Amino acid sequence: MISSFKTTVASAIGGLILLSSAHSSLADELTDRINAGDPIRLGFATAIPWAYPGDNGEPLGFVNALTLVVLEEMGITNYETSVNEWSGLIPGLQADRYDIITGGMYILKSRCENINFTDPIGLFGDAMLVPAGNPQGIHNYQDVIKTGATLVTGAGFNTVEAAKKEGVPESQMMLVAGEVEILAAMNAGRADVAVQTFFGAKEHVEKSDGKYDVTDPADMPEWTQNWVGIGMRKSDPDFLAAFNEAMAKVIGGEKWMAATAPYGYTEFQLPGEDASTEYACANR
Amino acid sequence: MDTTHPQVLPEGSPLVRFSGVTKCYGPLTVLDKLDLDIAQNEMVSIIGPSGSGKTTVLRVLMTLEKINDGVIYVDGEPLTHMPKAGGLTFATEKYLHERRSKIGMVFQQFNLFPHMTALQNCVEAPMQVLGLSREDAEERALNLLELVGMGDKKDQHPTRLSGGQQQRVAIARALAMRPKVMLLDEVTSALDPEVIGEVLNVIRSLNSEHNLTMIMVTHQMGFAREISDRVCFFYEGKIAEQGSPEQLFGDPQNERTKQFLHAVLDAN
Amino acid sequence: MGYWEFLVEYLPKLANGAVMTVMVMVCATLLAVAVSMVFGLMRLSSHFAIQGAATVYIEFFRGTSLLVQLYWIYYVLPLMGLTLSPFVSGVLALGLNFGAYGAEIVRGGIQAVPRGQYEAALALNMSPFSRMRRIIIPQIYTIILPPAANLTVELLKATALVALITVVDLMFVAKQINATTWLSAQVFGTALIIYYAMARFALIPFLRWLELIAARKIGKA
Amino acid sequence: MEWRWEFAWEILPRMLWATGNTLLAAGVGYTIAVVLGLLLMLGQRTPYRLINMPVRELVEFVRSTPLLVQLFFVFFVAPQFGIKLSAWTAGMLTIGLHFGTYLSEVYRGALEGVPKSQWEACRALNFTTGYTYRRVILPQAFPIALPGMGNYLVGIFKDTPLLATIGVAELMHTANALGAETYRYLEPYTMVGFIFLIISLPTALGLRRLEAAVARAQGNTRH
Repeated sequence: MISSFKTTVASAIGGLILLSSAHSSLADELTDRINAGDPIRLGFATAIPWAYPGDNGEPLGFVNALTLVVLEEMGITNYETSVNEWSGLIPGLQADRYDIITGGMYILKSRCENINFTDPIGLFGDAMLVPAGNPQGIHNYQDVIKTGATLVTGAGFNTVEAAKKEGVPESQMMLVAGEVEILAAMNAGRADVAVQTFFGAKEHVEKSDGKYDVTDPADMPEWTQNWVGIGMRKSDPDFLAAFNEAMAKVIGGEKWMAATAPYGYTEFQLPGEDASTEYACANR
Repeated sequence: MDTTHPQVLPEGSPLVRFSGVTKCYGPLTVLDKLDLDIAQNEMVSIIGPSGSGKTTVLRVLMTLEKINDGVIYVDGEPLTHMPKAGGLTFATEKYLHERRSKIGMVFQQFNLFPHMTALQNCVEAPMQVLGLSREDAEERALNLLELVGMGDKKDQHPTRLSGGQQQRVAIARALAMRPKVMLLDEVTSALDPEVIGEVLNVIRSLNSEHNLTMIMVTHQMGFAREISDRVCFFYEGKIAEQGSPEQLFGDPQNERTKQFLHAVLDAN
Repeated sequence: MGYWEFLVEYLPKLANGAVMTVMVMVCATLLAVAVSMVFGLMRLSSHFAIQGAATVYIEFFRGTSLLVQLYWIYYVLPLMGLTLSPFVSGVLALGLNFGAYGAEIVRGGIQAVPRGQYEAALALNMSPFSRMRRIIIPQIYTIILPPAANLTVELLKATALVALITVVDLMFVAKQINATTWLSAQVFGTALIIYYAMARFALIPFLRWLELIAARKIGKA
Repeated sequence: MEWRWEFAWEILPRMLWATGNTLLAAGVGYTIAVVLGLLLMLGQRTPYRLINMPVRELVEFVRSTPLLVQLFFVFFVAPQFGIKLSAWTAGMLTIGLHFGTYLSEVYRGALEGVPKSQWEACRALNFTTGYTYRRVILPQAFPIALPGMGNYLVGIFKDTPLLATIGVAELMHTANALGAETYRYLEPYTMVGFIFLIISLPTALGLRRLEAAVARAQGNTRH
């Protein structure tokens, strides 16, 4: 009697384990969680107009806006946000503090080694933020080297790598925590020139009542033009695929353009037909 | 401006004169229009219950505290005040500094400088204030340390010395300034009973052999009786009774004095 | 924008942040007190291993910087498979760090109780446990409260660091407002004043009140 | 994630270089604090209420608000008033002021720790005020102040990582940058912790020895 009871229990437990493992092999963890009705968690930093929090932490900026369009297409309307330092975005994703990075990250080789990216959401370039009238005549990294100017940018920004590749010595570079601190450093005269995304620089020009100009992004090295994607954990490939599928339906569409227009995103920023994350990962 | 007190005392006046001295701590009057003269070479003991103002007499004379009214004269000239336009005004620090060295004081708690040796304690002020050379100051200090029986401990720091030894160094330190008047503030109160004798012996020899002018606040009635020229009994900020030791201890007139002497002598 | 309009618009948000600051502060203080007691007593153990463990703990947490500990718990622990929420990470770092300082205060307090008290308790044949609990601990409150109060004010100030690991506290809210408005003087000035008010008019009076109670219990006030 | 020795070895030179900056920041900040602390203490001790009240309030305010917020305040606000400070200068001044207020309390406590009777003894020996400070009060106040001064030396060292938030390239800043470049946080942050431990433990021990030595030299095992 007793022994048969034991066998029953044991087989029941075994069955449960089998069941649960069978279930988890159907899809990745994130997909499971979303299907179970959990909110998706968006991680980003304060980088106007790319992605930044509203007064109550709501996701603003065009990367957040278009992400929400895609999520809606996937039937997901339940989300949470997490606001981080830029340099903490990737470790935060790996530490499972949020599920996707909507900060507006360039798809770069070094980043691809650590996280996955969705298909590109746009093609963007960097630019220099210089004092009005550009007295030192700085348009790109080579000009920075020539003039010996102090260049400020954000810790963990792609521009750090780019500046190094272009040969800017470390002594000429100043790293701060993010976009906000970049403008503060310029205001304080701690740096002569800042390098950041064209969008970010434009935003700063508007904020400073003509104290600064933004240089033409076309003056920057061609190879620093970058595609931006949404970052995801390598362990969530199913969710990535589903996201890409949904995005393909809406990208460049009416909803997409309407959601991003307030932030200055136009059709010129669309990634183009032949853009691929694989190419960016291999070449940037 | 005070014009009721003279700017100088006439020739032949006593070494120290308290003239109508009043000292208050807030609402509390600790010295009440005190008049007291101390003659050259006189040894005066001050006794009385605690709170009677006896220690304050020494503290105001040492200029540790400012008085509220009256004038203290030392050596014929005002100490707490200085002459100004026909009257007297409160002394400035500079004026005090020029006269304070006439007075020396030994404290109940010794107040030796803990970061200096016994010798350094005695050398410091003569060199700094009196301007003696190091050799002269050290010679003077060594003689005095010998006098108080502390010659062999001259290089010790105070924390290594017993209370009695510390107090003897403190006496030597005060003497090194060659003051005209020595103030002894309950110098044995903080000492263990077995070392009181050594300190009293030093004072005894100073009195008999060196003829110093001394004012001593004490609880040692026997010692006060033995050594003093005059004993003052303080009560509520005033001298209730004074006289020779024989008279004051043997035949006190004042009721308060009798009560006080009864109380302390019975306790002993 | 005048300062008054600024306050009307942003003070409620800063106040929300301040509430989070208080929550972090309270939780971290509770943890720190527990850690202090445990490691302070361990430090006095006659058992070599127990005392050694406490010493290593205390020296480790006092020897490294709070911000380093905070980042380590927030960024590195997850790499080892332990992901704590920002709030828990912040409370843990603050509690463990300040607990190490508190342990030294507890140890000092116990050692400051006169030897005669132990001997008297021993003479009454009390057990080591009840000697500690009934005789020594009640006496240490008056000794340890003043330094512990200083440490608590330090803890309140240190809570600002949790903003760097995305806890939405007063400092975090201030940074956010600054990022969108650039009213730096107003926003950081107001934040400083709120921190000051919390310390001076809430925390310190409360700690003084505790000191008074402890003094009364021992008949010193 | 596993610890990678070769990576740790690779970043070690940069970490050590940054350690130099951390020590420099702590040293400069402490020097400013020692001097500012003295001025603040004197300001509080002047008999003029117009000076001592504001100084007292300033010290209270700076002491009870977070250094991190102060750093942000100086970093963001000073430029708005046309004061252009480098990140280093801003950081050094702020941390110097913050710890200066602590040190002013240490000095004050030390001066008050010298018994009043020492002042009286000096007066009885007719020393001037200046001489009394120099020869009697300060030599006795110094050993009292020493433990507090030592604690805050170690304290300022351990607070230097906060300077990273305003862009001072010290140890923490370098670890952040390395993490952001390589996406490896285990080694940089762990190494920062150990470097701090390696420096602060012997320093604390040395300071304790120094205190004992000073106390001995003064013949003064304090009551």
